[in-house]
Amino acid sequence: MTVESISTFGNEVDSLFLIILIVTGFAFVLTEGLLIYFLIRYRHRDGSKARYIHGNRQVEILWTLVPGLMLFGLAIYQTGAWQLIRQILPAESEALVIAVEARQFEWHPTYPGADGRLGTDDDIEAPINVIQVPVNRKVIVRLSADDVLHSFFVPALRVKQDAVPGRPISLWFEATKVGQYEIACTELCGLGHYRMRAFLTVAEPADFEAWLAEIEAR
Amino acid sequence: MSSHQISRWMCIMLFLFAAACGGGGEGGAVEDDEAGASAVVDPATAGRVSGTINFTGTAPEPQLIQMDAEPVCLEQYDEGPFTQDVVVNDNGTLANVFIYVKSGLEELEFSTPTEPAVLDQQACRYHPHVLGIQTNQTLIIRNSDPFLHNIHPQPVNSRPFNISQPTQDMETERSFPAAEIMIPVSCDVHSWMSAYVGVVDHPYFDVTGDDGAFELPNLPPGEYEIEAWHEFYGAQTMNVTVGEGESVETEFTYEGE
Amino acid sequence: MSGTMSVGAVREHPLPEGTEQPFPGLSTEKFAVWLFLASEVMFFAGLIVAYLTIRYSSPSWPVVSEVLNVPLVAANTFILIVSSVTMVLAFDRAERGEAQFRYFLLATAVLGTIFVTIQAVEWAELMGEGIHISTNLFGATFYTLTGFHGAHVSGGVIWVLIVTIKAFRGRYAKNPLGVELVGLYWHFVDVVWIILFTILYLI
Amino acid sequence: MDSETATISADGHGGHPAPTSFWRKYIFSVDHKVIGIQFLFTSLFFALIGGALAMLIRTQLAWPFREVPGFFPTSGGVMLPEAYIAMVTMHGTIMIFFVIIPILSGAFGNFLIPLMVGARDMAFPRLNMYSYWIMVPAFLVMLAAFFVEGGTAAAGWTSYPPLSALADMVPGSGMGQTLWIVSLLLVGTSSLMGAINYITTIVLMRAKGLTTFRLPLTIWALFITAILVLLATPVLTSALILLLLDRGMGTHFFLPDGGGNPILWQHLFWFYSHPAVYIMILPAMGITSDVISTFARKPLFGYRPMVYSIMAIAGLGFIVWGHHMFVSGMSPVLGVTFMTSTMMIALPSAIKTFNWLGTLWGGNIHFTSAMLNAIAFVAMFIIGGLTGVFAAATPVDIFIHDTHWIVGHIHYVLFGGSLFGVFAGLYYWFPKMFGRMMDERLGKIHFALTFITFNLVFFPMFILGASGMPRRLADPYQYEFLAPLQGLNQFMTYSAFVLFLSQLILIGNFAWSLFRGRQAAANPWQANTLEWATTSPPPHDNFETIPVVYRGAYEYASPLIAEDYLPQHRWLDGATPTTVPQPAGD
Repeated sequence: MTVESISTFGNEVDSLFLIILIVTGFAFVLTEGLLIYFLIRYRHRDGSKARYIHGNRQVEILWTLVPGLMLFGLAIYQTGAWQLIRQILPAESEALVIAVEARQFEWHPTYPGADGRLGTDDDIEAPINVIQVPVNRKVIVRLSADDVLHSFFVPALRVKQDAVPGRPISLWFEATKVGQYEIACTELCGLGHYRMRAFLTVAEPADFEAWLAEIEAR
Repeated sequence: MSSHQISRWMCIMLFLFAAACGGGGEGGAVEDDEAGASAVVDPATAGRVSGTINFTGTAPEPQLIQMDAEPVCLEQYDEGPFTQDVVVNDNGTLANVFIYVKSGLEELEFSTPTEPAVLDQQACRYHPHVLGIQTNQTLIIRNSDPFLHNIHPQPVNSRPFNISQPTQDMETERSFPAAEIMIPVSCDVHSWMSAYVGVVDHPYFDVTGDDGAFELPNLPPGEYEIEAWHEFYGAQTMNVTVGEGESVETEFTYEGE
Repeated sequence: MSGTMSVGAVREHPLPEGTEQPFPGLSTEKFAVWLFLASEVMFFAGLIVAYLTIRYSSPSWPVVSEVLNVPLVAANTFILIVSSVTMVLAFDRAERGEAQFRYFLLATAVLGTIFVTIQAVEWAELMGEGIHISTNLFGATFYTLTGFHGAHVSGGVIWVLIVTIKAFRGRYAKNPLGVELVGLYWHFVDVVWIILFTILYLI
Repeated sequence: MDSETATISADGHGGHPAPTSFWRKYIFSVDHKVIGIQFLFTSLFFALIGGALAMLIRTQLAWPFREVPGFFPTSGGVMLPEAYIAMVTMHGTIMIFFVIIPILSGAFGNFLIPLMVGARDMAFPRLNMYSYWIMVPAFLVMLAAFFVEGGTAAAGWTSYPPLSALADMVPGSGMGQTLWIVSLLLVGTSSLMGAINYITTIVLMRAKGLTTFRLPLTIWALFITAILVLLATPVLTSALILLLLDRGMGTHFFLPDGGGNPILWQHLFWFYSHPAVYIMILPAMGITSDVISTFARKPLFGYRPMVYSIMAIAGLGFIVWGHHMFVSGMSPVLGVTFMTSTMMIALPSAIKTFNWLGTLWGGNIHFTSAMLNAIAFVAMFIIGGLTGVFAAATPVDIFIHDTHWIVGHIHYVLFGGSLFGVFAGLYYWFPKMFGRMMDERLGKIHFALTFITFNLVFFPMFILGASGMPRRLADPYQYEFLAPLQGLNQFMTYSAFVLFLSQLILIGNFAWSLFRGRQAAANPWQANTLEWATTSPPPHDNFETIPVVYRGAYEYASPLIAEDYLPQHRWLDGATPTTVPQPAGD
């Protein structure tokens, strides 16, 4: 994947992508190679009749079991990664919990105030489409939508989750590299869908605290 | 809803069909002039009403608009852009107040002005913030920013529309068939942008600028009710009688807390 | 067509001699009605699954027995079951060539009409209490499910009436297939109602 | 349904009498062959519209908001974002519901089923006519949407609520979305009628001797597809009705502010739409199997595994729909189950691919246009299938879901797969349909151009997908991580123009051959199946006398006789056995 991964489980996704690329690449070369070879080798020559055969049980069993095992192996291998990314959320105590609400054509991030809990009146409304998180710290995003379906996609973090109105959904990530990354909306949400660009800034904890304080001061 | 009509090229169809082609006409069809003869105001006898909108007390602090999402716009402001809902001028007057003749002109018919009103979107703000326009007068909506603005006026008496302008210097024309005092206008892509459009069916309206003054020239003589409307402090009305060729001075006063 | 036809012997249109006879007794029309019923099962399954997921995922759901007139609809269900019985009798008599099957058909049509009217009464009652299709999800699901079932019963009544009129013109003297087809559809509509009655009124 | 069926006499020319008036013969015809050709022409016409929409989409992706003179008069030649998503929606909807399904099930299904099972016509000829004529209002309603206030529907061909349910969320979801729903309800009814007709004809009206496992694979594919249509389409009908009620009657099935659940729509929609993608590929698989076996002059390799694979694909097809919803908020536990079933469904496709290769192995391959397209089906379907495995793996799907990877996968399976299958079927059965041969030289030119440009347009989509380019973006390049991809998109757009223009060769060849192609013999390709047992084009009720079948459809290169093909209906003198006793399982 061309976008460099900066999240902890990012390389899980990349390595799985690579493994599948190798497995399917092998299958691709094998089948297309055989196809081209057969087309050349067995092209029409006058007078010769094709080989009269209706099938062969052994080879059928062979090419049922081999792909079956490969596919089953892939299935088993990647359940771990799925569980890590999607099924187990880190404990809220040790993670920074922020709420992001998607609305037609913008993202509204909200940070917990001093009390560290969302939904209290000391929450801080960050500016539209600007999200900042400290580096090397687990972040839980409580994703919600206000009107239609949106989808919170951060290519660099290998994170994508639909925001469904009426059903808040949580996702987590841990960024490992400082910098500014783009957030896109990948679920069609109307004519401004292509313009729902937001910025995710990963900063040192000190800078993050300073930024948060400055936002609160506004 | 902006009416979208596929091009003729797509319409060359082998298939003959008797589809009930819905009226895919221009948005906000511009009707022809009113049937009645348009009233011609005799300049000799015409009077005028003018005055200022004073403001006393303390106005609420203008908040900073957090425009970080659009760095292209943010750079164009040296000191942080502030909200425009309450703008008190240095001379103690109030800006962005819409003044118009509320009643007294019912029996007269006025022709629709030909030159269009302009609502520009520049540096992620609407210019002007408050705009007056006559019914069926063409409103040119211009996008002077190099990216998408999605203007979404929501009138009650006419059909709301929601049009997108993705490129710079793009202009779209619309008009409002029905009079309405203060149509809220917002942008779906930048929720801090807001403007108000006052639609009246006669040419007697004005918006106070940074001098807080307004003027309603060549009014035919008669009894009128003038209303001043402000988005934060609401509306005030006043009865005025204008004699022949008389110039009436008046003023409205809004108190902050 | 081969030889003289006694009523009992030939029940369907004979298939052309030159065809493979996988299911000798099955005519194309009956097979087609079975397929049509399969698609109707999936249609009602879609609506019922939507109803059940909405009901068991919504926080508050009105207590059904207080809102709906369960005794009235229970009686109505009984009426529909009786109409199925009269339909079975109609087909049985038609197959034996006895002319009285026409009256059983008529009875089925009458019972079906009564069922639809009672449902309409229940709807009127419910709307009187202020529950419309747009009031809440309970109203929406209730009216959608009973509405579509009611439409299917009405369609069934019309089909039974057509068959009855043809019966009185002696159409089914030789071959009672038409009666069997409408009977299949009617039993299907009856079974769907039993399911709907259970999930809408009883649980 | 007490319709008086055609009383088909034993061996005479029973059935419905041959029509005389122009209207009965060509417009309101009950002859399955005419209805098939009507479907063919309507779908080819809509393929042009769908293709033109694709060109507009490609132009926008290459040069976003560039002024295109002569288009979009109301916005000065600029394709507004709402117009772009309307184009994307209509391209998907038209190509799926008005081109691929009608050509495969409508045109080939109607034309071939009675001929290949040895029947004089469908079980219910009038129902068959209604199934075409209910499509006409569907076409008109969908086309009318282009001209109504607000334009066509613009919530994607998947039309997820609340975007598709709330009228003011996007300009197109006013009148346009309602027309979209009504049109699809009509299409659903039409395909349901067709399915009932097909299943009844295949099961009950086969010629004597044509047992289940002697049916050619085209018929098996159309039969299983009809079952999929029969069981899946009603669920779409119920979902569309609920959406219509949400839009019109104020219900809240899918609207969260009334307690509804948008994910319920996705479950109902995909429960139909995954079987629908198999409805779109299975007939093409059947056609490809027959064409490859015919032109390799060799029995199909593994007939029974091929049949069981089609059944497996259809069966599994009903339990995999959740793989469209891994990131949609569906519970992750469900994600694991759907991932496993999706991995398993790749297996029957793999088996079929190996069996096609097995058929080519040891063959005597003639490279006619039909064969070239069938081989291209196999080659492209391999890529389509393998790229689906990435999407089945849930963690990878987190990244590539709703990106151009998925768009590439769709087009490799639907264009690379089904449409090449349609081209193969067109070149193969054109002689039987119209009694004239298509020009082979033009056919090969069309194939070469289409095959090359197809890959130039759609293979880069996997590169776009891997770099995270989301679908349905009117101007993707204002994202910094996508800006470098504009050059690649411009290249793809140029190739797309060539791809579209090269279809004119097919249209020209098709139109020219209709009137001036060489006269076609009854069995120009020397194939075995029953449709070649009658004249080209077949008489009104198909067969002089209904043929008797003595063997399967794939007795090519049989040692019993000199020629390298042995038609199903050919009677050998009593002494020789009808088929060669088979070694281990066939």
